[in-house]
Formats: sequence, structure tokens, C-alpha cells
Amino acid sequence: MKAKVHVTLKSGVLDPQGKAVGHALASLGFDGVGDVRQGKYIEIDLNDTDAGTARARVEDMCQKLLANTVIENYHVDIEG
Amino acid sequence: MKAKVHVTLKSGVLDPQGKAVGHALASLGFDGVGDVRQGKYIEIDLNDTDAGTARARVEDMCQKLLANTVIENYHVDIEG
Amino acid sequence: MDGISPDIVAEHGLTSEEYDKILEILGRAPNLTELGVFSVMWSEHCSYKSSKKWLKTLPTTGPQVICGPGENAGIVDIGDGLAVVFKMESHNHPSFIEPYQGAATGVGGILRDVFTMGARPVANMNALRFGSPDHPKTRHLVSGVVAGIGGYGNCVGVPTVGGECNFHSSYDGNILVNAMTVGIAEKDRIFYSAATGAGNPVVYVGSKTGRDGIHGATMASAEFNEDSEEKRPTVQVGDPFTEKLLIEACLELMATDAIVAIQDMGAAGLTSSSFEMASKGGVGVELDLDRVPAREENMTAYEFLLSESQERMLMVLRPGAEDTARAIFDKWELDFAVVGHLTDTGRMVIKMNGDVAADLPIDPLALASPEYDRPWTPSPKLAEVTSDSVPAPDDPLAALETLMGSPDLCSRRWIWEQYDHLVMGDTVQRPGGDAGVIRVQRPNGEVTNKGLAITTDVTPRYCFADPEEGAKQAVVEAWRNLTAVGALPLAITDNMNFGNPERPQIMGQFVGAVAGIRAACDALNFPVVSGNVSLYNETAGEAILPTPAIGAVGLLERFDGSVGIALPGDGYALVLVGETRGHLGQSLYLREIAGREEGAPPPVDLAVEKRTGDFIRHAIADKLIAACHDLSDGGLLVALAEMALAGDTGAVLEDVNGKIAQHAWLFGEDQGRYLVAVRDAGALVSAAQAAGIPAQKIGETGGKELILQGSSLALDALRSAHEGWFPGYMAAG
Amino acid sequence: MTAAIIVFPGSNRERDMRLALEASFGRAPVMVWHRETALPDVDLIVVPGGFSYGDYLRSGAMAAHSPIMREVKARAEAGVHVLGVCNGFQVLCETGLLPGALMRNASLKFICRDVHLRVERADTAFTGGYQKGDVMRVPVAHHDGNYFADTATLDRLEGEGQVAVRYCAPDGAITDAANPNGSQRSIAGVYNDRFNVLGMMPHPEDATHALLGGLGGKPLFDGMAGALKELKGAAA
Ligand SMILES: Nc1ncnc2c1ncn2[C@@H]1O[C@H](COP(=O)(O)OP(=O)(O)O)[C@@H](O)[C@H]1O
Ligand SMILES: [Mg+2]
Repeated sequence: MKAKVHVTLKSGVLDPQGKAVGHALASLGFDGVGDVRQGKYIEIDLNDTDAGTARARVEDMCQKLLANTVIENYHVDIEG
Repeated sequence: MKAKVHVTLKSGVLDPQGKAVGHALASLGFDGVGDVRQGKYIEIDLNDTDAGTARARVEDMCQKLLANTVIENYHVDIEG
Repeated sequence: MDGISPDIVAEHGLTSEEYDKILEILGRAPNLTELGVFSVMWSEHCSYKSSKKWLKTLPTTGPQVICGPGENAGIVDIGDGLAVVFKMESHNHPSFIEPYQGAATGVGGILRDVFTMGARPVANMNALRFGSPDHPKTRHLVSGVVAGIGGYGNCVGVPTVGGECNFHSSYDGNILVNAMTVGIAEKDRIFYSAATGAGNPVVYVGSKTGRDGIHGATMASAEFNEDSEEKRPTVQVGDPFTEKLLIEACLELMATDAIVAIQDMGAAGLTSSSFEMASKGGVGVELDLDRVPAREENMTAYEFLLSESQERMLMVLRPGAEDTARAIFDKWELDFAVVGHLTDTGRMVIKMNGDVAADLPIDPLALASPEYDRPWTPSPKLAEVTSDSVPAPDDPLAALETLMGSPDLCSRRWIWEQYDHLVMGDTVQRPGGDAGVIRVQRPNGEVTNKGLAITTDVTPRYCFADPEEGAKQAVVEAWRNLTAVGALPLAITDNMNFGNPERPQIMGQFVGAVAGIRAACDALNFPVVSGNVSLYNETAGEAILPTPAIGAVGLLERFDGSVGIALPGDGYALVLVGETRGHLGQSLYLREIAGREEGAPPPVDLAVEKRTGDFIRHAIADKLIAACHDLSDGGLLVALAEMALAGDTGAVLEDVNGKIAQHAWLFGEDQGRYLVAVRDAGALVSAAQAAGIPAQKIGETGGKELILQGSSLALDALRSAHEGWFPGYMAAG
Repeated sequence: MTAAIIVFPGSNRERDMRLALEASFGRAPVMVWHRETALPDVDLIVVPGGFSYGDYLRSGAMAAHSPIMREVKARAEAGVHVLGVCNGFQVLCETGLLPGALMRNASLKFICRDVHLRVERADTAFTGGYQKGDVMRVPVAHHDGNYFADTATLDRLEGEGQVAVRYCAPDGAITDAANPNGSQRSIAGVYNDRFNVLGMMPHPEDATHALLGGLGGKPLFDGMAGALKELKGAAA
């Protein structure tokens, strides 16, 4: 199975990368661009066979390592 | 509208980040973890009203700024 | 046997004559894998086929030299059982295609060249040339290259202590990224690449092999054209953390007696490293590709042999040392595999899936590579520009302000603040002066009292105007920069960046530059111990300015004996040492203020350089000098301004130019000069006179302004011009 | 007194730290490899700068889960003094020994240069070599030094006096221009609530020699040596 994990900054946490991207887009002449937020996208191949177990394991991975829950949220999708 | 952009490394391109995450998960005791690939996830608020135009603009942004097309692929979803 | 068509031969960058030679060597047609091996081994990058003839004429020996060109890096004795190991290398083409990764992997590659020899890397340098600031790609390239160099060097924990950076439209389509690493080794624990001992195991360590940069070596030797975007190979991605592990693991293994020979896998990866090791040791090799750690599935022999995956090394071990070595690489969590053994056949036999994938004689491939005597035409000499043909400025201080805020003279702080220049804790002089200075530590981390000074220099506009004089100037400027901090110059590494050598004018530039380097090195006892050649730096027939970048290293017996450029405070006398004639041809004043790029560059008098530099070095050692700066781009007034800003101390200049027109006096770029701040001007001037060296007091330090005949320029205004350009330019994108 | 320095495979300022500690403590610290699971009996544990495990995911994230950090955490909870510098600060935050997180610099660029720090209190075991309000000049060298915590946490840190050092102008004034990375409230270093753990982004260890970066960081090491000796004496 494959897990797709999105790690994004909590709202209220300043996002220097997103801000810089927004600024760069504006200076490239793209108008009408509002807020830009940048996060991480992680794909993990798993040899689990049960989607429920896989999800629980990946959420555990997020808690322990993939996200810093002081500043970040995560979202897990399990496929396949 | 909102654009959600995934930027991922092309296959075959070394992914030191994914490699390191995979290694760390293994040493945290998560077994059965195969390949791990890490990419970027970017959310952009747009004041476009037409999904087609929005998509075209965001693809242009990917080409020009968000993705390094020498080593990365991108995927755009438009919402709202 | 695969059919090898003329098209396939051409795609591999081989001429039909070269292919005929392959048929002759093998006595049969090569298969595709073998053809691939020939193509990288005989590429310009690996074989130096156009440059060999000329490089052989460089002086490479001296009492201080332990190992000259031909190994991974040059080695020079610095006493007390220690040696300094250094080299500079280009990563021009990859950096143009993908600036971050291209520059990062350039740093990774040169680090490996140095620690391969048993040295701990202790300093990095970088010499960069970009296109015109107005070119649409320049900003993106600057930003990516600088981030890439920093990203790699900062993570491995080697300080980047200096470098150089120029802008010129000739680099619009071909930027130059030259990286240099300096390392320290115990003199009796140096490692070489010659493989010996039939039966000895061949071991692969580091990262796994993927399909990275296949044909990178041949690409580095091919001119760019319209469709190079299409032919893009897989770009190599650097992994500095793995490199850091590799450094530590290799140094740990080198403390044992396990290693017979070691070589990094650089351009042309496994192929060139194994051929070089075998050829140097006069042995044969048998490799089993099934044992090579692979990152991707279904890789072919061709791909394994030509891959340029980074952070890999090849070693020959003593029989029975495999377990010791494996334990160390396990500790550092790196791949380790015995992939073959040495033989006495003189052949390289490559096996895969039980078949022979390639069977090639080693010496004919490695040694009988083509050597060309390419036709060349000498570069025409240009006329002198006389100072009366160059308009004087209305206000010299306003002209100074303009110059100090111009792209080629402004502060490079924006660059070097992105580099960790302090890690290791030994940085004595940070970027911003004439040379970076570090305290020498032994490879085991122990502190010593010695210091090393490091610089990179070349003035491409001089080299374009006169390759021989320009290359001479590059060497003497490097020598002067080391001298100006009080160091004894030891040796150089050269990175020859030129256009297409198949054009006689370009080849003429190369030949001229080699002659200039030779003359300067001979006169200064300043041998070439390593180097690198990058040719075909052309896009659509437009060549770069000839750019023979010189990296140089000097020794301070005591690191606390170095001086910097910063004016130390009020009440010092300023003494100009060396003769001023007011040479304005090819000067920055001429280009930036008068808008002309013309004339002969300033001539170099090697005997005068030597005499003047030796005098300065002794005066520094005798504590006569409190601050010192050599005069180069921009001449006297620019040097003074740089010293004033560095020390936040102003100065009053006296009206002492005599017969020389004022603008030529202030902005001329005559060589062989130093500006020094001293307590006792009389003592220094008379010592200089006794040594037959012109020296005169030209002013005094004090205040927060530069004052010249009643007009003045506040340091704050000067500082904002000087510091403002780079960040302003980068932010404007 | 004895100090231990935790060494990760990607640590790169452990030697700088060793030299600084050796000079002030009069003896060499113990270097402890990240795979160890036990620590010797020491008075100070230092987590040095570098890129612990490459830090590709998030600075300090993986190091926080290393076997040795479990032990460091236990010691800290038992009252042993712990100093984390740069990557060490990041690791301590990820471990939960210190509040907050270190985000990418506002400029998005790595930054290496001297900064000035205002010492917010001089009555801890770390800062006895300074007076409250003193300004020290020391370098920073980091990509992720932008200190973040939510407003409530920041208010609490200020209220409890847990802000250790702030970026300031040479005269001690707190200004945006003096802040190299955009950190909240110019914070450069914080204590835990027991004041036995200090994390800071700047590198005092690279400012302990007159000719190698100056002496701005020297009082920190001398002060720690003095305070830890006293504590040890009192305990004995
Ligand atoms: N790419 C760079 N990386 C690091 N330092 C640089 C770079 N470019 C220039 N510098 C530093 O800026 C200072 C001025 O450079 P330069 O004008 O070339 O010096 P000089 O004229 O003495 O050779 C030097 O200290 C040099 O090391
Ligand atoms: Mg100079």
C-alpha cells in the first residue's frame, strides 16, 4: 500500500516560505494571488495489507517524526 | 479559488530527503517501510473565477517558479 | 555484438579517427558498453586531449612539493609532519543547467578529491563568473549557485573562507563555477590511487548507484547548442550528509593500514576511477557489477559504468582487511561492497549476470588516449591606452562611490554570509580581505600555531586583452594576496576555463595563458601542484572570456602573525609601496566611468613583484605593518576605500601624485603595489628604499570620511553604495 | 566539573565546542556517540551544532529520537544542566525539553555573521559570567533559526523569565534590523522552566579566542564553569 502524507503549517504560524513564494509570483507578474502556504508531501510505500492498520501506523509516524505538532498539522491518505 | 500543487522529484532522481526519512522510520522501529519520496505541497489562493484559466495560470507558475522542471514534476488541482 | 553505427559513434562524441583507433586497440568492434567507456575516458574532460601538450610545460616541482599534478589533488609540505592538500575544479555546465545541484555537487566532488588523499578538508573556496546582471537568467543562476555551494559546504561542516565573483556578458550562456578545497594531512599518511597486488579486493563504498548524470563527462566537453535542453542528462543531486559520513568513515579507515589505494568516483564514475587506479598501478581489474549497490532496478552495464552518482569511492584493500573496513562503514551507515579484485592481466574485465559485459586493455585506454596539437593563432597585442585619452572625472570621490557600488567591485557579503565561514572554529580572517586565513589543525583535530592563507584570483578582462600577460597577472595577484596577509606563498592550483579549443583563436588564448602562468610560477617559485581544464565554454559560437582561475595557498608559521585590510584606527600613516605609473588600459575606471573596454592590460614585472612582495612579507613579520591591502581592481583609491570600510576609519589623502594625472594616479591598475597602514612611515619608507623599492607616504588615517584635496566622502555613504548593490540586485528579481 | 558533548554523525561544531569547554573547564569533555544509550556522570551535557542526521526533513527531528537523547532527557529531568547550541537548540525543542520550534529563517537563506545578544538575566548557571543587560558579540550560522511559539507560550516565557538572550543592536536596543532570522520577539535563546536547560541559536563557542572570532562568548563558558563548580561543591 501507499501512504500519502501532507504536512502543513498550522494556521497562525507564519510561513516564511509561502510568503516568499507569494512575493516571487507577484514579481513575476502573476496578479490576483492571495495567500500562499507551503508544506511537505511525503509518499511512503508500505507492505501492510490492511488499510486501517496502515493508517494507524502512518499517523504514529507523523506524531513521532514526520510532523512537528507544535507548528504543523498532518493529513494521511492510504491508497492501494 | 484555491490551487493545490504537488511538486515531486522525477523518478530516477536521487531523493536524499526521502532516503533519510525512510532510514529514520526504520530506526524508530517501523518495519515494512519501502521507498519514501518527499516533495512539496503548495496551496495558493487565487481570485480567478474560471477553473480553466486558473489551472493554466498555475501551470505557468509551476513552469516558471514552483517546480524545477529539470528534476521535478508537478501536478495542479483547482478547487472551489 | 551490437552494431555500432557512425551515428552512435558521433553521439558518443568520438571522431571517426578516434573510432578507428578503438578498432585497432581492440582488434574488433567494441560493444555499446565498451564504446561508452571509451567515450568517457577519451572525453576532453577525462583525457585532457587538447590541453595535455601545453599543461606539460608548467612548473610543478619545488622543495616544498610532495605531490604535483596527476593525483587527485596536489600536496605541499608545511613542516612539523603536516602537508596541505588542495585542488580546484569546475562544475560549469551542470551549474548552468541546474544551478543549485550543479554547484552543490561541484563542492562535493572537490571535497572528495582532497579527502581521498588522506586529508581532512579544512577550507573551501569558490570562483564564480556570471553573465551580465541584465541578462534574464543571471539572478536565478547567482541565487541557485550560491545556495548550492552553501547548502553543501555548510552541511559537511567545512568553512568556505573566500572566493571571487565577476559579471560579464560573455558568461551569459556559460557561467563558471570553480570550487576549491584545502585539506590537511599527516605527511606520512598520504593515500594515492595506484592499485597494486593481484588478488587484492576492490571495494565500493558510499551511496548507491543510480542513473545520475550518465554522460556528464562527455557533456562537460561538448559545446552547448540550441537543443542541449533536450539532451539533458539526469541531473546529479548532491547528498552532503552522506558526504560528511564518507569523510569521517574514510578518515577513520585511513588511520588503519587497510587501504592499498583509494580513488573517488568523479566524472565518469566507476569507469574512470577503476581505469585510473589500475593503470597507475600497472595491474588488471575484474569487477562484478551484480555486486555494485544499485538505487534503481534493471540498470545495464553501460549505466553502471557511466553513472555519475555522487558520494561514492573505490578502494583497494589489503587482503583480509575487508572486515575492519566493513565495520567502519557499517558504523557510519554507508554501503560497502567488495565488487571485484585486482588481476595481473592488464585488462579490465566487467562481468554482469554471469556474462562478460566489457573486456578492455587498460593502458591503451588510459594512456594512449588521443593527444592533439590543435592549431592556434597568437592573440593580437592591443595598444596602450594613455591617461590623457581618458577623461578625468569631475569629482574623483563621486567616481569612487560609483565604482564601489558597481557589480564587479561591490561587497560580496550577500554571497559569503550564506556560507558558513566559521565552522571548525579556526577562521582567523573571514571573507572580505585579501585572503582567507585559517589556523591549522591536525587531521585528528589537534590545534597548532600555524596558519594557512588561501585565495583565488583571475581578472578575465585582462586575459581577454592579453592572455599571456593576463594569466601572469592572475598568478601574481594570488601571490600578492597571500603576501598581503603575511603568508609565504607555497603553490597554486589552476582551473583553466576557455572556449572551444578547435578554434585557433581560442587555442591561442589557452597557449598564451599557459605561457603566462609558467613564467609567473617560475619567477616566484610558485609551482602548479594540481589543476583542471574546462573547455568548450561557448554558446552559439560566443566564447567566454579566457578565465584561468588561480587558487593559491600560503603558509604562516604563526597564525597570529597575519594582518588584515582593516584600518586599525586613527593616527596611522598610509604608505604606498611599489611604483605607480597610472595604467588605465582595461581598468575598471575605464570601463565603469568612461564606458570603454580597451587597451592592453597592466604589464607585470615579475622581478619587481617578487622583490616588493618579499619586502612586504618581511615587514609584516617584523611588525612594521598594522594593515595591508594589495592594489588590484580599481587601483589605489578603491583599495583605500575597502580598507577604510573594513576598519570603519576614514583617511586624508595627500596631493603627492607628481607628474601622473590625478585620475591615473587614483584609479590606475599598475601591478606590484600594496597600500599599508603603519605607525612609523619614516621607518617603512627608508627600509623600502634600502631594498630598492619605491614607497611613499600618501596620507593619514582618521575620522569617518575620505578626504581628498578638500572634498570629502562620508564612509556611511560609501558603505551604502558598496554594500547595497548585491542585495538590491538580488531582491529586485 | 565534567562535560559531555553528544556527537551525531552530522554534528560539525563538536570540535569548536570541545575547545571552548576545555579552555574554561580545564579538562576535555567526554565525546558521546549518538548510538550510546548511557551517559557518564557529568555536570553538563552539550548538544552541539551541525546537521545531526542531515536534517533534510526538519532540523533536529530525527536526532530527537536517537537513543542517546532519551538519556539526555532523563538527565535533564533529573536536574543535570544541558546546553543546546544551534542544531542542539533545534534538537532540544524537538525533544520537548524546550518550548517552541525553529523555523526557516525569514530570508529563507542560510546566514553566517556576527550578531549581538542581550543577556536577559545573569542569575542562571549559564550566564553568571555576564551582568543582566550585557551585550555579547557572537556569530550565528544557521538556516533554521527563526524561533516560533504561539502567543500564549511566548507570554508565559516572558513572564517566567525564560527568555535567555535576544538579538539586539550593539547598544542593546532590540530592533528588527538586529534580528537575523525573523524570530518572534527577537528571541535567540530560551530556558526551560527549571532553568537547567538552555537552547540558543548563536555560537558562543566560536567566540572564545581573541584572534578567532573574539571573546564575546568566553564569559558564558567561564560562567558555567564557575556556577557548576559551586553547585557541585554545595552538593558535596
Ligand atoms: N564567491 C565568493 N565566495 C566567498 N567569498 C567571496 C566570493 N567572491 C568574493 N569573495 C570575497 O570578497 C573579497 C573581495 O574579493 P576580490 O575583490 O576578488 O578580492 P581581491 O581583489 O583581493 O582578490 C575577498 O575576501 C573574497 O574572498
Ligand atoms: Mg587583494
